[in-house]
Amino acid sequence: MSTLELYEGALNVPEIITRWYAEESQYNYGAYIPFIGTVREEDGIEGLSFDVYEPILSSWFDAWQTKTEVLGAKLKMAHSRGDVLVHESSYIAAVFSPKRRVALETIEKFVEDFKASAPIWKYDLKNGARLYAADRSTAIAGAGILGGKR
Amino acid sequence: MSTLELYEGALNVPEIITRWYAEESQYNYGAYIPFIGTVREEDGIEGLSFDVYEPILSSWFDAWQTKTEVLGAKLKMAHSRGDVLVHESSYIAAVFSPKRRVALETIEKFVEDFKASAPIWKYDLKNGARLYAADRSTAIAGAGILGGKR
Amino acid sequence: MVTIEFLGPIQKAPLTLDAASLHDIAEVLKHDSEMAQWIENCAVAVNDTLVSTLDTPLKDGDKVSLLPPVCGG
Amino acid sequence: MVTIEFLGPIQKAPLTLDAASLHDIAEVLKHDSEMAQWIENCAVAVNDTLVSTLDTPLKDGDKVSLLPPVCGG
Repeated sequence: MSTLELYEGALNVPEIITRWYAEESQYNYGAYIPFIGTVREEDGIEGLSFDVYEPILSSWFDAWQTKTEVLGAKLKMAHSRGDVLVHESSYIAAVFSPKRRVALETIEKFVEDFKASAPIWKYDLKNGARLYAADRSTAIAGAGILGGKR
Repeated sequence: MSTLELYEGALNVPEIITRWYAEESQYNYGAYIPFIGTVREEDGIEGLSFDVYEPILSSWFDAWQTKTEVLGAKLKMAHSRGDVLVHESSYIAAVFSPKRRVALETIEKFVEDFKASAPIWKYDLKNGARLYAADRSTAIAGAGILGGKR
Repeated sequence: MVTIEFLGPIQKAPLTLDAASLHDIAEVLKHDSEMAQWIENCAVAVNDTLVSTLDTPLKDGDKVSLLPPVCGG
Repeated sequence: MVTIEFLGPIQKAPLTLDAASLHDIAEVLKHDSEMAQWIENCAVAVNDTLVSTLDTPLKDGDKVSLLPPVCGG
């Protein structure tokens, strides 16, 4: 069921967003909303780098797909592994839906849960080093049980 | 300031969404969200047709652009005039923003206000006729003053 | 003289008439049977700016536009 | 025997040890100074399913994964 795509390095945004549009063109969706995330130049970074843990990312994505299909809608997602330079794109999430309200609500909830839950780790590429972006990272819901949190 | 594009007939979605992505690629936006509206096959229609009143559409769009620029973001929009057949697209609205929250909130508010306010009239193309979609249309805020409403 | 134009689905040719404010135009259109279905749901623009009151003054050469319910997208 | 793997930025080789539940693993990792900064903020998966309690039983061959704070996109 998955339409989750992982790529080494930066995403080919024109290829992906136009291919997805074409793939769904005959399914009578009224709204298509891709969200495209691009690496910003800030704090002197050369780029970002990503680790992805695919087994849990896939099951997280499939659970979202199941919820979304109940609404008559469909999700697609693409993400980079490894290095992505500034002004290149690393993330695309998209929803197709018969109606606009479901599309607008779904893309927002999906992207927010992605940020909070998807097992992907981000590193700054700076002066030749690859530094974990600890300050921008979020503990997954339920984290900390090994330290006694529940 | 406007980046409002009007076309005769259906939109060339791949051309528009990839050109917009390229146009803004060096401006350090972190999020790009195009919303693409496609004509659904329903109630036996062959397509939709649109009238657009450009002077007021332009000033409505420019007012939105000004509000959006205050947030560091930018809007683009494309719409069809005339006939658009089922499974073709008639509308694209897009936001570019440094951060995702502004992008997600802006695209939702913009698309909803577009539906309520933009001076565009929709007709069903059915059995060779062009029929005003009165039941799906919304009176513009402040309408009715000629009948005594204020 | 001011010109009144009817947008979108209102199938009506433009009118030209003397009017000092939108009150005068409301008065004329109230007696126009073609306009019965539109009077209550049209927005009004003067020279392409939407207005919210009939007290809006008019001057020679102004354009008044009637905008029926919309549905873009 | 169960295997513990450390994902993303946790620079630590996998461990293999005897454990009947996640309680046993918590006990071992508490005494591992390399893990001090991660214990409080890691999520835990057993065989690639996230779990919410240390009472989760383990059997021979299970894989336990530690997931530190994430930031996709």
